[in-house]
Amino acid sequence: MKLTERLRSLTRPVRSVPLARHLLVGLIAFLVVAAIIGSSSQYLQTRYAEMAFFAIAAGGLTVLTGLSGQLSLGHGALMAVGAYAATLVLERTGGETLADVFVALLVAIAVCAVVGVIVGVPAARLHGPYIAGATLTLAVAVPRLANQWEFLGGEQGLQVPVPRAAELPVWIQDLVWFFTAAEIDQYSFLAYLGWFLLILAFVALANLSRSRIGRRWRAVRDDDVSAELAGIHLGRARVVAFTVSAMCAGLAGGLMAMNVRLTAPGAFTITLSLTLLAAVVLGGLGSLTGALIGAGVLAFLPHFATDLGESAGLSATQAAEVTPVVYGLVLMLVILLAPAGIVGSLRMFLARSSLGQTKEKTT
Amino acid sequence: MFAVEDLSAAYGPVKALNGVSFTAERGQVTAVLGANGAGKTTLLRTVSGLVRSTKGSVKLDGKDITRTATEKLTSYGLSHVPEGRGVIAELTVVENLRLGGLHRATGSEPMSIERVFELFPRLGERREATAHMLSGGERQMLVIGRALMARPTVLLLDEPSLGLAPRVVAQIFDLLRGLVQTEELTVVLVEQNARSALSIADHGVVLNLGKVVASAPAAELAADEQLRHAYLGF
Amino acid sequence: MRNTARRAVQVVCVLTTASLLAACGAGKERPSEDGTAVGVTDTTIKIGAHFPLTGPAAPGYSEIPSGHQALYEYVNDNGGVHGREIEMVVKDDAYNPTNTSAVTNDMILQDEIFAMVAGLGTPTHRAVVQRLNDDGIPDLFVSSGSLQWGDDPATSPMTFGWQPDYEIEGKIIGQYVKENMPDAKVGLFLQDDDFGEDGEKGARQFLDSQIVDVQKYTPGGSTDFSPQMSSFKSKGVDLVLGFNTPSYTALSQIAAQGVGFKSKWFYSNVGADPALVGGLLASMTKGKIPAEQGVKLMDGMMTTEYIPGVDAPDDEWVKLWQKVWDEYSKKGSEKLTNYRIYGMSQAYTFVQALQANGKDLTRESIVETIEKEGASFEGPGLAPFRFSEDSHMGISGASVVELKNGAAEPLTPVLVTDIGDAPIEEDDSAASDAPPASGLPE
Amino acid sequence: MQQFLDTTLGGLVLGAVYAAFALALCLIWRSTRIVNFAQAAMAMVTTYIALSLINVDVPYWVAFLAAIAAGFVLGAVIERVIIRPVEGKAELNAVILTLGLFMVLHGLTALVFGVQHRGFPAPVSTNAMTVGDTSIGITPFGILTIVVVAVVMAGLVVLFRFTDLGLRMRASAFNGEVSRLLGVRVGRMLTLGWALAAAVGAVAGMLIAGGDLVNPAFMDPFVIYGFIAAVLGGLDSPIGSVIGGLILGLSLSYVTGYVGEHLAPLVALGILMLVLLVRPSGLFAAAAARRV
Repeated sequence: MKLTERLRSLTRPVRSVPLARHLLVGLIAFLVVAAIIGSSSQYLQTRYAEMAFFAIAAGGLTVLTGLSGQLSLGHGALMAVGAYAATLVLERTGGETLADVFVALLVAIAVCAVVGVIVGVPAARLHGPYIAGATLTLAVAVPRLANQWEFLGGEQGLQVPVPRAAELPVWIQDLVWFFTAAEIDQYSFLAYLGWFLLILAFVALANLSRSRIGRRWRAVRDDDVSAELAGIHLGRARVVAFTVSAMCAGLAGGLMAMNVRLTAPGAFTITLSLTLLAAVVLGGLGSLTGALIGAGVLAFLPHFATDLGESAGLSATQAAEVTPVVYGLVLMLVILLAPAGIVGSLRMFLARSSLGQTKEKTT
Repeated sequence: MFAVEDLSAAYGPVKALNGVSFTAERGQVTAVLGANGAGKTTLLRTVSGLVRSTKGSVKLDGKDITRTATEKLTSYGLSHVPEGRGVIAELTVVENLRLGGLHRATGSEPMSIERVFELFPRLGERREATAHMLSGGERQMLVIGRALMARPTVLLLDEPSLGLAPRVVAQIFDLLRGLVQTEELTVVLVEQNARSALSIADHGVVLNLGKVVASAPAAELAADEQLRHAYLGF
Repeated sequence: MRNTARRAVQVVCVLTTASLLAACGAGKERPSEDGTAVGVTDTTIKIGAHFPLTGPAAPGYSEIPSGHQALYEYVNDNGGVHGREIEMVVKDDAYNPTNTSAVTNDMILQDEIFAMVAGLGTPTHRAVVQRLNDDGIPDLFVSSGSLQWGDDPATSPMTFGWQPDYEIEGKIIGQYVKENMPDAKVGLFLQDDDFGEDGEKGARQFLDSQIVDVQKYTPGGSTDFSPQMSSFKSKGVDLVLGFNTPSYTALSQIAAQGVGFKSKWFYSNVGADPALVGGLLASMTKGKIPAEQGVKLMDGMMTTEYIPGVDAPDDEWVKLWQKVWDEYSKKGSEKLTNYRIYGMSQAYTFVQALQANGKDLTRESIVETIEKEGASFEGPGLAPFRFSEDSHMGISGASVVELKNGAAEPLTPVLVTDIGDAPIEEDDSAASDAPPASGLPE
Repeated sequence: MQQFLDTTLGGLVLGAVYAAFALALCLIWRSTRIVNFAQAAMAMVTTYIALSLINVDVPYWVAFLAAIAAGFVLGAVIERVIIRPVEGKAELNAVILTLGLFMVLHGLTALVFGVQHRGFPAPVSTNAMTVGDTSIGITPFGILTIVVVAVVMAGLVVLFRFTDLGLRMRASAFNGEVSRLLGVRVGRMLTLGWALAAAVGAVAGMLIAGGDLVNPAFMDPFVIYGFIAAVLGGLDSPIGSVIGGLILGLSLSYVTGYVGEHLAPLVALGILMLVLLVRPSGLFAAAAARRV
């Protein structure tokens, strides 16, 4: 008891500053993740990498929808913008080194920030079905721009150069070898990279949502009129939320390009935007943990469902249709039965039972 | 005869009506009075099934209509007249009236729209106007006229004077008084404007915090200074 | 602290769940590699391919893998190749390059295929060529006539074409039109990718001055081609050259009728199957013409031919395919089609390559074998392959045909050429090859 | 000139179908304040039902009626079972719900009918008509399309303006509580509204499919184009929806004909944003501007 108290007092500085606390959790999480990635097959590593970029996009979307109350069905389009931006940079730099990769991703984020403002300003004035319809149109329209300009590669898209393992800095290769006793290769590299950035992004988002900005978003979501009366500039708060969210989508798009190794309009369908929404709704609007769970489902469910469908005697093509049905059912059932999503419902359940406990104690 | 017995209703944990009983006689105006939040509107909404009652009953000529679906009440001859905002703003005057006549008291003769226009000549002048273009007084005439189209025997009126100029209120109450006699109506008049209401009512019921605190002939209530000060605000 | 701990626990929980989920279906151990290549054991060879089983390119093309599978089963039942049975994994990419990338990833990492054989489509396969070559996976007999499979073996050493490329097809068509219809005003109807581009390149060698309009379409985009056909009509086009997939042949015909555009039509082999397109056309018209009579709707259209098809039932090769199909088609009710013949012809070439390679099979050895011996493979192709160390291009020629009642009537002998300025020559030598009596390559 | 005429005629036909579709969205919006993002998928389902009938040699027009009936039933069932619980709740819920429905219907159709493209016949010729020697860019089927949409519109006008049923439906849509007090069975009217809308959507689906290839995604463009057409005319105004549909059809036809098909969605987005930001209640809404 004494010892734990001393420990607590020692760690107080870390715990009392949210950023430090989040970073600490992030670091621990990354070590755990790295251990898992290092010991997985190449196939699983690609799945983890996919989960990472879905989670980043879903995290951004959940901040937008869950915290500031705006809906976006256009995040597929924003991912497309990020993917094309990153691809164009990688094409020029060759994409061989780690620096190339980070430059490409930073450009993707920056471009999406700009696009986020451009889209966010009009979107801030819309609500409900109108913003849904407008962003859905965006999701359809933006990828088609690839057919307009030759340098975007048209329908067949652009090949994405990916860094070869040998080009990575030696210290990274050594570090990976030290921790996992396995050589880093393209697949594990993308998984490490994805999860590193995912954790970084989530720490940033978690911090943001605890900050003044996050509180403003919630105020705007819960009651825009009183938020406005309290001196919050509604439009500005919404545009900031949209931009942050767009930056996440941009990062996710950049990572997606590297994983898919091709950036083509066919990747950014309405279905992509809708499945992102499904991930966010499934996890619970506004919860980053929920976004992570949702992304896990996105990365693993299609393969699982397809296998299930095939073993149930469906042809391969029909089995592939099981997944969207599941996503759709998830959206509907969550709205009808558990509007708070998985994490939200769990939290309510826990809150109720802990409330019960405290009552018992006091009486 | 229209009777409410021991009626109770609640919004979540908050009791809005607590054992309300009173009767309203045919050919009479019964005023239900009380301050804002006393439960007057809840009373009407509970009677017409918009709010679920937790206890008690509502009887119309001895028949229990407590849990009857809202949509069926007009066929029993009971019309609930929401306050003036209850016009359907997007429909025209004629359409509002036509709508009122679609679901009449069972066995009753249809009432012609022209008859309503005789009662409320002002509406006749604006027959093709959409309701959102009407003034407050005109809207009030429209909801009353619309209710009459269903040939009711019991008319529940919710705050007909709300937001109207005193002159218009007087005009509408006069009309109402006249209707009670010609159509043999039972009128339950929920009003915050107690003074005007008591001037045309035969009987008065005073509500406070969901309970009946007084029930007496209108003249008696109007004369009770203490009651007036405590609950009726004049 | 509670918050922190809870968060950490949450993260760990999520990861554990994810790994468990993954363990359910995905996480297979890599097989031990003792001397043989990935995907090859003493008794099996596992290959894979991506096909559009769904989407706008699926009509027709989705039948190709069934041809492959029928022939492999025939081979397997006759003792396999050097004692090994061939197993083929087919994945649907819906003709969407992003899907191709994803399913190829799965085939490499999850199914662990030895080689990609007959992956279909220009835009689709283009998405994975680099990946396959990077990983040293043989990428054989791509089901597409794009140049990029074969014109640069230095960059893509593992990739081989199979059918005549679109450039030589364009050249052969171009020369024919120039010689026989010198006054025609030509409109090009192109798929908006390398497919259309390569075809245009070949055709322009001969027709540059005759082409008056170029219209393109995006696969998976709008299916209403009235604007394109209106443009042809307004420019006075009287001969359309189409480098497009079969559904789009049908859609362009419907749209042309819709805007009242009349013309002579010349479709690339890829999009000109009379049975399929005729069937689609029949089902889209008023009062539904029976599908069998749909082929008549294609009468007078021109195209090219480089392997014998169902319209030549007496051809020795077609007899073989018919026999194999009757015996091994999974759904007995389905008929032999040109697409299934295409698949079987391709599969035949692959079996030939495996035979020629001998018992010691590695990813490198199969490539070497095709480079050295591929040019002399005798098969159903009307013209020989061009395989060598310097070229991975497939069949070297075709003949121009006109469709009449579903059958192809030759307008020229087999014309053989190569990309670039190579001259076009008549050469019927490979057209007379007959299959061995066993039906198995020797 | 010839091309302009052809493009215009093509745009009118397309616009007529958008109009029908926007009308369906408008019917649902008016009755339940919900934008039904699953409308296109519902129409796709009914079209497949018709196609299955046609493929077993049921006459075209019987299949056409069957599609309408199927739409009617489908709309009613969906309203009763799925939509009823979220009516009057946060608008985000309804949006997500209908999007989920969109995905489910899409996937189920693919599972049941397969995903391959199939030809869909037209009841009349799809060849261009000729005036004298020159052919003009409209087909008998195009004319039929315009006529059918006009008939549907006229039918709805008659229903809403001149019948008691229409009056009840309108009243329920505008003010459910008051309508109930007047004896209107509001629940039934809302169900009927969805059923009618789905039936109109089914008609639109049949008109789009005729003489074309269908697959489970063939109605997808209508998710956005129908919405835009409806918003263009003001979601509340049936007449507005029709005009919005025609404007959109013509605009997109010109863009496709003269600029490029790939820019059509972008132009549509531009039109939508312009309308939403400049005249949020639509070009033809009679009521005062509502918040969007």
